[in-house]
Amino acid sequence: MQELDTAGLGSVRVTRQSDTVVILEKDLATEQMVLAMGPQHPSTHGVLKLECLTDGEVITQAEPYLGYLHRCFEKCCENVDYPAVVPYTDRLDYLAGMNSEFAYAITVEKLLDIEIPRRVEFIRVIVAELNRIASHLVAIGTYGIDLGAFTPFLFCFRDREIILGLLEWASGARMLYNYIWVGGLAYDVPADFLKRVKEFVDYFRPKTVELCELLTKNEIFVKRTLGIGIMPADVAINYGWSGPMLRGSGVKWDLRRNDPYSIYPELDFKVPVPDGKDSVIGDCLSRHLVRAWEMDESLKIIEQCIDKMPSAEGFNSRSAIPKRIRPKAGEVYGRAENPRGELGFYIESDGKSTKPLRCKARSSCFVNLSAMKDLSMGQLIPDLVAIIGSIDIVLGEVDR
Amino acid sequence: MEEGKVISQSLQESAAAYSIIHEKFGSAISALDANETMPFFEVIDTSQWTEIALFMRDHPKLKFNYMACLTGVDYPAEEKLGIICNFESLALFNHKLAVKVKCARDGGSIPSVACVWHTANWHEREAYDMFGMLFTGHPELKRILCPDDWVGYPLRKDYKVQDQYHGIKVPY
Amino acid sequence: MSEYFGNIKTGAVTIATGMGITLKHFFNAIHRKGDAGLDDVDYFRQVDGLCTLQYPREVIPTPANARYRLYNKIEDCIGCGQCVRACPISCIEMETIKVAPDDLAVCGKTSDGQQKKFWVPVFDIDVAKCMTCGICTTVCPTECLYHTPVADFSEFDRSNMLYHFGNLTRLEAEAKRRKLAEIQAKALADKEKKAAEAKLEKKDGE
Amino acid sequence: MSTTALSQFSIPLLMGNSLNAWSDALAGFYLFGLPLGLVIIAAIPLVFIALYSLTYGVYGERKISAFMQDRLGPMEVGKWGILQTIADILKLLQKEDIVPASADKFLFVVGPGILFVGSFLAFAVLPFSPAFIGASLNVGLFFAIGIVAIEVVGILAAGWGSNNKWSLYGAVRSVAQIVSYEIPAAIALLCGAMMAGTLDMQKINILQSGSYGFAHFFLFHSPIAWLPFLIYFIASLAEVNRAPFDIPEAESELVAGYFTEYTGMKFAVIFLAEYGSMFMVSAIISIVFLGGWNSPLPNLGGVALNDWTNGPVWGALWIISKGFFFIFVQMWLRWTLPRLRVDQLMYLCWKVLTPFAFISFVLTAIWEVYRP
Repeated sequence: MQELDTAGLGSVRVTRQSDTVVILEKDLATEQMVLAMGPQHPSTHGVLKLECLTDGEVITQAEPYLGYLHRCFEKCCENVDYPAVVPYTDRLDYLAGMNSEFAYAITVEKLLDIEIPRRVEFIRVIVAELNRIASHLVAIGTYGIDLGAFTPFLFCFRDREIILGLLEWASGARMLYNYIWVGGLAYDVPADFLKRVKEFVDYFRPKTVELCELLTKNEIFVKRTLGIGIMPADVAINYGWSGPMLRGSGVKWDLRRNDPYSIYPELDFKVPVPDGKDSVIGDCLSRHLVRAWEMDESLKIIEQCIDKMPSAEGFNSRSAIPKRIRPKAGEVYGRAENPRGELGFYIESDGKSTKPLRCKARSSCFVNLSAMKDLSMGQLIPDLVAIIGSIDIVLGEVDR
Repeated sequence: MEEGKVISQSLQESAAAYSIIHEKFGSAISALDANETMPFFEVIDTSQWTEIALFMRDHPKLKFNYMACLTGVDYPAEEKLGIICNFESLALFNHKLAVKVKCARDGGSIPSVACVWHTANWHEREAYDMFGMLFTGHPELKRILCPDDWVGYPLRKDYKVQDQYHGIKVPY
Repeated sequence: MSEYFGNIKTGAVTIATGMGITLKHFFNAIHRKGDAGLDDVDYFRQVDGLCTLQYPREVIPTPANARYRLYNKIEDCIGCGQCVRACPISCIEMETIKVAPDDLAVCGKTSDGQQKKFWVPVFDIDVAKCMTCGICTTVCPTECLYHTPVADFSEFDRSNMLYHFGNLTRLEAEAKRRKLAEIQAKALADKEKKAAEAKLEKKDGE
Repeated sequence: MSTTALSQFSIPLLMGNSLNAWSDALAGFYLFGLPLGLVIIAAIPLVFIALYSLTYGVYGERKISAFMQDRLGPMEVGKWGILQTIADILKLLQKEDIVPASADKFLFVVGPGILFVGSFLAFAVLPFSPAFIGASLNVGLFFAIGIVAIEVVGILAAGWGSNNKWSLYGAVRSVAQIVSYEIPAAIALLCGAMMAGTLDMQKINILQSGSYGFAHFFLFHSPIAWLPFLIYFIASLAEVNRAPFDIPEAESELVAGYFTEYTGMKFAVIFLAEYGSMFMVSAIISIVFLGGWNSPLPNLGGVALNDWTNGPVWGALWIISKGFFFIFVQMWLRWTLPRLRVDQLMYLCWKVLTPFAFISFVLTAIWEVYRP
């Protein structure tokens, strides 16, 4: 990407087209003002602080400050047994606890090298995809709020509520599940669960269409997001972006496809990437669209899983769980596709202890957010809000 | 079964990628630890780390364009701190490699690769924040998750939490 | 120019569509969603309409396996202390006193017939700290520790969040402790006496 | 046109003579040389609107938004939460009135006052019924357009005086927005004034009466009247800072814009002013284009619906319900649409609304001259 020297230009407002920087406005410089956005700002999605240097409404530089929600997850992990890390992983990305647990579980299982019953895998995928939908609903809904549309947010939360109810029914908790354990599941799903999930899929399909009509297709929404915060593919990769962010930049990269885990290779689903017709590739609208499309794909995955689900006869969800989890000495880097991107766990075991020697969570939001400084240069404050919203950060995962 | 095959295939590719790096840098890097879970090699001559990184990123047969993760690690037994970087070639090749770089525990420094992969910028800041190794050439090496005036490096194995922070009792 | 008018047109059309949707919801406000739980067969037949509930009076039913308030059925607790060790945030505090041999019958058995060998004078759960992960309940050998579906147990005073489950009062515990100490002292004395006798016998033997 | 229209309309039809006389008498009431009577007359609609703002405005907004979002809205205070707003006002009254230490105290205090006065002054010239108008100015419409601009001063004072960067942004955005949107709004209203041939609000209403009810309204008077009507409606949204043009207070960008620092009663006053202006612009649009206090019902042969539903009390009912309808539309829009960006707002004003306003102005003029 072309670096832009703003020193001699005074105030500039720029936009990016593929990999060149285009200057929209210049020589309108006023006195620069430091604007502290957050940590109690309504649209920083939690406790992020952005220290912006502004020139009028144009942001010349934005420096993110993190750590307001830091609780040293990694130190906590070093002090508890392997299974007891799972509830902590819920609290990383608290909007997608199942996915975080899933990533941790497959990482430790890779280190332990154990075989998982097939039904467990199917249930894992169902709950993870349900949680992905719930998470994307929050992302889309709050994005609406960031841009001033309040109603889609509540429609999203109405449907998310049903998903949380389903997951509560399965796992016993609404957000912090501790359901996917290393080597299995806490419980099998209730008897009618799959039927109800199927009904949910039927119920939810028209709702996504309505949401699309209300928000995604709205001209004001499109105008607010189209061509804003463009991130070219190569820069996105260099920044380590993953998940819908990377796909929004047009890179067809989904860990469920490209580094398959669990039963994803058996399932038929698309990896949606923007084609540049409805949106500029890499802009906020692309990222939003990818999330909206992914919800449909997740619904497809759930339907397939329900159809292919092995019977519950003689099934014990804890049958493969080792009595005492003490992996052989070694290191592993395992990862899963979270709603926000690649959640990786680096785990080092000394082979003696039942506690991990080192457990590092590679948080997708943390990495995605690191591009903030670059993305926000020369944008207007409303666009900055749109960009933060499209990155869809969860501070629980950023600060860990 | 099939899954196992896929892994070993990618391990072969990783070994091939390693041999390209080894050809160029020879004794500056250690032998490949070809385990199934995370094949890695260690950079012995840490001063060459940035060059190795650039080579890994730009070599047409390597193209490690994606840094998945950078983990700081404390090795109290060896009196060392280290980082572990997981690389892969996103959407181009199938190989994956991890690289370990170590430095002295007290006042040790590692060359920064933030100029090679933007991902490393914040991750190196985090490693510095948590372990206290320096990254030479980093654009702005300061704490990221802990407050600027925090004492100590929390993820070191011998870390003792401070009692008071601006008059607030720290240990819970 | 056509782009200009096209923009105005799409703007008007999409705004009208959106307004149609909200108006539909506005008129649909005569319906209200019921409060049946997800385990109800008719759940998805009742979700149309206003979906909020007026909380203290109408509650979303929690499923039977929901994990909320931690509860210990102390009659079944054998005082093994596994939960204390398993808890990642140490919210359980436990003290045990070994049951004197003649008290075993008083102490009783668990509901599945296991003899309890410990008094549990202190079994305190700080539910304010508890993160409802359920790890303690899975390690519990007698399944006496479990989460109940009671979700709302807020208190005005944080000290009320400390739940006491111990099966002895402080005085009783003191008595048991003293008794145990006596028995132990006696046993120790007996042992020493025996040892001394044995020594003596040994000496005598020589 | 105007003379003929007036001549066919006789004053006794309005049935409000006694009330008119009463208000005239009151208007002539002076105490120590002060026009106390006029003040009282001006205060009556003000009190009414204030009451409306408290009860219907806030409560209605909350309920309407709730129903559109599948929620219940306020339910606890009174049956269906009908007393919720009163409880809110009681709460706001008790709140500590904080003036930030580094604020410009004078501006900070005077800002909400100017805002309030600005939005309620226009009520003086609104004809609430054939018999009731605070001040029957012959330039009533002009006054109404002009007086709205005072609000800008209040907003700027509040935003600047708060000494908060977010407030400043809000204030500056608001000034730019309101001043810009004055232009299409005024031109659109001029179309109406042109159709009437007068700027007197009461006369504009009278000109729209007739036995065919709604068919006499200016909106249906000429084939292009819908255009200024629409333009004024959109511009009025921007003038009262309502969504999708609520960028001065944009809660997700500027926290709360120019009233970020306000608490307690000052905050309530700003809110009141907002709901007051909402009703004011709604009333203006219904007066100029939808016949104001005239009944929309036509006389159908022997069933003289129009005659039965006209008169001072009916008139008040009609204008208030028309106003409420437009408030409903404003709320409806607010809870449907995202917010525009500042530059898009200006684009809409200068590149869409203003040219179309000019076009409609010219077309209306042509229509009025060469009307068949």
